[in-house]
Amino acid sequence: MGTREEMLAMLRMMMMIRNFEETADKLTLRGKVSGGMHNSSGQEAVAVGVMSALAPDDVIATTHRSHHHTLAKGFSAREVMAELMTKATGVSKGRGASMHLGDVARGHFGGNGIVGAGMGIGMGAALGIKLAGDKKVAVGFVGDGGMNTGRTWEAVNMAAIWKLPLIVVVDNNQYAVETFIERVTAGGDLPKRASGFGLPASTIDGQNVLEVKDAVAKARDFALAGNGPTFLNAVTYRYYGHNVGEKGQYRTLEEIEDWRTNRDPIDQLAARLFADGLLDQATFDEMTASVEAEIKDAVEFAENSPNPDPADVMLNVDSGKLRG
Amino acid sequence: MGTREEMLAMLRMMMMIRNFEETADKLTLRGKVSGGMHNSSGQEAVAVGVMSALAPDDVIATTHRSHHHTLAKGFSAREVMAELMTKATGVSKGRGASMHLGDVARGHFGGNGIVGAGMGIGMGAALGIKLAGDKKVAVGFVGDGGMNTGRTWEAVNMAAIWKLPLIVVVDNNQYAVETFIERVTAGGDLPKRASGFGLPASTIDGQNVLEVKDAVAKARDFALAGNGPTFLNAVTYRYYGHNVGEKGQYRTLEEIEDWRTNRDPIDQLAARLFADGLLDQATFDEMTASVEAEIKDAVEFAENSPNPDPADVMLNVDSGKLRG
Amino acid sequence: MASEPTYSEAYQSGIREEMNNNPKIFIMGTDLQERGGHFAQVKGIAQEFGGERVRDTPISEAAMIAAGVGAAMYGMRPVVDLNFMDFALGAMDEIINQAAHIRYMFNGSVPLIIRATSGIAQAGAHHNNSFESFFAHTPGLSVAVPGTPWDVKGLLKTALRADDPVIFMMHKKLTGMRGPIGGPEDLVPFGKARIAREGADATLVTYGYTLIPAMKAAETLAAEGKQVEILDLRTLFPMDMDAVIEAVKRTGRMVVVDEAPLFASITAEIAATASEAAFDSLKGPIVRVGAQRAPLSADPGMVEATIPSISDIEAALRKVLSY
Amino acid sequence: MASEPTYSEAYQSGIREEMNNNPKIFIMGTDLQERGGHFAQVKGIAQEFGGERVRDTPISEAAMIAAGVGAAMYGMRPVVDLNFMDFALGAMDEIINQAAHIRYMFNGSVPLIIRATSGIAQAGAHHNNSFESFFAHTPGLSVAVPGTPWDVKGLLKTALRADDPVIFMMHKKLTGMRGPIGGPEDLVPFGKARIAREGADATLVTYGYTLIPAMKAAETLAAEGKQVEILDLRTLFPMDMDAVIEAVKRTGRMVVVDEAPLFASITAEIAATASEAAFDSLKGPIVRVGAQRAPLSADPGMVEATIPSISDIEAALRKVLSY
Ligand SMILES: Cc1ncc(C[n+]2csc(CCOP(=O)(O)OP(=O)(O)O)c2C)c(N)n1
Ligand SMILES: Cc1ncc(C[n+]2csc(CCOP(=O)(O)OP(=O)(O)O)c2C)c(N)n1
Ligand SMILES: [Mg+2]
Ligand SMILES: [Mg+2]
Repeated sequence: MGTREEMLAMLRMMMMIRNFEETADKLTLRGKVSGGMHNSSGQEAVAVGVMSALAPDDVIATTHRSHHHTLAKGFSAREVMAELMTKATGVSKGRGASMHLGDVARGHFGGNGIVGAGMGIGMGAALGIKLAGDKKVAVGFVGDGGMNTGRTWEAVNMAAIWKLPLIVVVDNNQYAVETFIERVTAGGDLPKRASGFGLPASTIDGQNVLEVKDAVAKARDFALAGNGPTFLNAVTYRYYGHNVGEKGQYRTLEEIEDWRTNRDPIDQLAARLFADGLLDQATFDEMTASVEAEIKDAVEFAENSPNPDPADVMLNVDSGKLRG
Repeated sequence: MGTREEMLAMLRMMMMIRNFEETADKLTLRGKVSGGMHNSSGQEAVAVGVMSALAPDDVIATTHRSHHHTLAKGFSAREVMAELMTKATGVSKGRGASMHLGDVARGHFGGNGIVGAGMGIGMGAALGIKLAGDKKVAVGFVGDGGMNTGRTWEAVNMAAIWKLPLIVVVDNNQYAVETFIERVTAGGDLPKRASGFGLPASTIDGQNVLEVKDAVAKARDFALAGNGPTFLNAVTYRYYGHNVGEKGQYRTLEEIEDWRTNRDPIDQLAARLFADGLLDQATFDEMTASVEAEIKDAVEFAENSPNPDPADVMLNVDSGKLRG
Repeated sequence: MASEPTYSEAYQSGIREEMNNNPKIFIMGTDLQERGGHFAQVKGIAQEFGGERVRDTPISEAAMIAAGVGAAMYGMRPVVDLNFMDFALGAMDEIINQAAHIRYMFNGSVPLIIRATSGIAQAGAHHNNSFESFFAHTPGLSVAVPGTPWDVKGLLKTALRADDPVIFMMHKKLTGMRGPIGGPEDLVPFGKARIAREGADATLVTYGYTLIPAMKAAETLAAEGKQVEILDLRTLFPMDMDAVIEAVKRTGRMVVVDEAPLFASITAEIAATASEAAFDSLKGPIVRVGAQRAPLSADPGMVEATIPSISDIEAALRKVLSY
Repeated sequence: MASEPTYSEAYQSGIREEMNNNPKIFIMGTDLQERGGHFAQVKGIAQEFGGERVRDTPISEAAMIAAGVGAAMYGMRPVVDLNFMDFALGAMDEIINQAAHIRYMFNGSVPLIIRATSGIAQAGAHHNNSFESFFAHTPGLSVAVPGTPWDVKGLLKTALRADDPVIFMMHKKLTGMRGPIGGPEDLVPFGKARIAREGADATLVTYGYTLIPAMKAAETLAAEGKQVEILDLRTLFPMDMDAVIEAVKRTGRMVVVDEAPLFASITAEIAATASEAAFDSLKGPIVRVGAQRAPLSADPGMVEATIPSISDIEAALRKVLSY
């Protein structure tokens, strides 16, 4: 479970992500974020649970919906917000925007515009870790929509036969755009599907940050002991549309309301900490205010940052070493 | 099980395939077959068992190793042999050779140079059948090597969610080129892997033509009743190298000898028919001789056939309807 | 004329009419039924034709195309909607080795339309690839690149009545463009370029969205007294090379533009073939304009700096006009 | 000189030396360990370096490239051996969207070699695609097309010491070709064409296997008193356009040949760019020679009829020499 400090840090991180997302959503509606963004509100516990169990130099690779993973991995709200606005101070120097957050040097092998592709790169990172003899793991995030793309299972199989230190985390918010998972995913049981590829697989409550953390910590130990990959199906929910501003008729307002009211990851952790006497209202209010300030500062930072110089279009397309 | 005539027909077909393959192998070594060929000797029961359970206008789509499927589907030894020699009288008019046998009009949607691709096309054919409202099934063949290619599982999932009349038959000879299935296929249990994609899946004895026929007949009924696809893992063995002339150290001579001696599909069916009094030596000898004559005739036919006219290179690249 | 249909509505109109005519036509793709596709291109179609003929798929591009190939071989007329053309990368074998090669070998046709939205806009490197030259290079494929609502509908109809695999590329930035569309029998043939603008002083060859900046550049030059002819190719294969060659023979000056990275883009084919065929008529070299060889940044300023601008096109025109 | 190494042995030699020098280099592909790959290109390498550094993979092209991309980002130097280049179709997203685009966005390099055997030979449509222009068109990728054992080894070494994704295409029909190879430090730079034959009357630009029929055509013409220069590009990106332009300025006559379907092949880029840059030096149009636009038949006679023959090349040379 962790110390009080750790738990408060998790809570604060989830609050920060929520505030970040809701703020960014509004900025997107105001036209500040080119190309739209995928809001992760509701899914905070998956990101924060995973990262709380990882060491700082473990590697992650992720999807088009990755603000929460990126913030939880330790990237500042400033640099993520700046990236959303394609500013030169952003995580990807303004070249990636919402979908392409990443910084290889800091163990973030990138968001991805292609469903399933990030998980494959995570698998490759795990191979690199193994060959380098390092004591690390890689986490490959994938959505429920990524369960039906072939590259996902190729990568899972490869990780399993080679016993790579990979943790596959399905950030399973149950919908791919407007498509409910059960309409397109035969078998109805993702861990069962995964275990056919020879790795331990289970479903966890993606709204319970402690459960996520615990499962990932076990998977990490398992991998570090040389036993190979684990597949974790973290069931969660996204509160907003697929992309900013989208509504759609594919799910009921009651369903959304139910998840928001009864299964919110932040509410749940806060309630528990209150109940256990680890959190009081003053501390909570202070956290709320400090998160508010942090995001406000991030927005200011982002807005005041310059866009990348269009003259740099050809910079870093390649290393130049193969061009005379 | 079928009538005596049916059983003798199955036996003869397997004998014909064996003779065809061994003859074609020698012709290939003599340089008569451009691009080599994949000998299916040892795997006859899979092909013959499957086709015995199908109706003539059911559809198949298959792999690079498909002489046995094609002959069992009812294509003549003449036209298959001619195709191996890229003759204009061949199944594919001499354009396909060993790997690309097919004739859409006769329900053979092609061999395939790409591992897993034929199975996907079979899935598409099953969709066509369903949409046309026809009472047919499609069979998609795939090798054990095709169990690790992503397209295979995409197609299986799609067949399952749409309840397509597809039978996936793994012509599982346990090796992909020189790679033993267990070295590269995690989980160790293909039906388990498949059932994670929500369709009935089982392993069958690919050396027992009657067992294969029976399983396919059940799967066919299941599909025609609107219940969707079935996955059959038919365990078999190939006697020769991956491609003609190849040996390699990846399996022991004892292993090959054991399969040839103790599990040969032709020997097993013949022995059973002898034991049941359905076959006598005279009939068997006559069958042997007639097969011999058939293949001899096929070789002559093929050798005497013309190659396609090189002037026809541009013929049938497209329908021409989009070119003015 | 806000009442004219959009580029997306033109597609709806074409697909609706053809689906009414031909029960073999059906559509598959992600989020088509309720959402009507990401670009509203099939909005309302599922409501009209039902879920069997407008099928929502899993995110399985390889299986989507394989399903289309097999169903087409069986006699149906599938339209696979890939959403963004970039996602074709997950189905390249199914497109190139299977869809495009089957007729040649197996005595059957593959009447399969692969529709996707393409071209350069926002959202970064993974959603802004230019594959026009890939598909145009592939034997067995035809490639439509409509630049107007009229051509969307007319080319779609032609494709749906032919027997070949067609890559149907609709430009992102044209999604909302309005314009007239034809009636049920207004087919637009493949392989016939359209003169988008008349002019005797130089010829500009392009297609798709780039028609818009090209037209603007031509207007600037018109104000300076130079009349630029603009050819809209409409399809990249078959390509109306006759029209291109005829034009360059007539004007002696040619610019070829598109948004793809210049190196090995389809503009090279046009310029090389026209240079060879009309060498003696050329007053100076054919000039090509294309994008810089960089992945697409998500930053709008960088995007603009990557692809040809109106002034890049003007500069190229001025250059050929200076011969 | 039967003792000179083959094209495949040149690869073995290069990879062995570099693997000895750099423990980060490793190889992945199907059937590499015992069989040494389908073209003996890594024969003996697993025996020397062990199964961790020469890894046999499942038939999972997407995962193979993804494994390479991730491992390269992590700091290793993977070589993914795809066997036939055609199988790249199963990993196009991993190659184009991932390997080629990552450096641009994510502050890290992707030193990944993708080796495969390519070009036209036997076995039909699925094993004889020509993707040279696809990869050369893709920002972020470099493309090596060695035509000799020397260049196999030298280009491989250069690639293994750089930091970029490289598509390394080795021609099927050169597999057994013998010739000298360099020592441990004989690197061949990318982007520098080689003069494969000197000649002042016309220039022929090509690469890979086509050098052989080109050389024969040049000999025929030499017997008739015309000396044809032959440029071997060695890499298609970066491309030594300076050498091409310099040559055409010198000889004024140019033929560009390869085996890919002519329409939108890389020959178009060469001809278009050279026509534009050296227009005033041209004595007549640059002539391109390529394959017919058809999938590859498995019939040897049809294969020959599909791709350029020696006499097709001769005819093109005669044409430019007639200017
Ligand atoms: C290969 C591919 N196909 C289609 C898309 C379009 N697309 C973007 S996100 C998305 C849904 C993904 O759903 P899921 O994996 O569940 O992630 P979520 O959006 O729920 O986080 C789709 C279809 C894509 N990006 N990549
Ligand atoms: C996508 C793809 N990758 C690799 C190959 C090369 N290859 C041809 S056959 C083969 C082995 C296939 O094994 P399996 O599926 O078990 O069929 P079998 O040869 O045993 O019949 C391989 C790797 C290919 N044809 N297609
Ligand atoms: Mg989802
Ligand atoms: Mg096998």
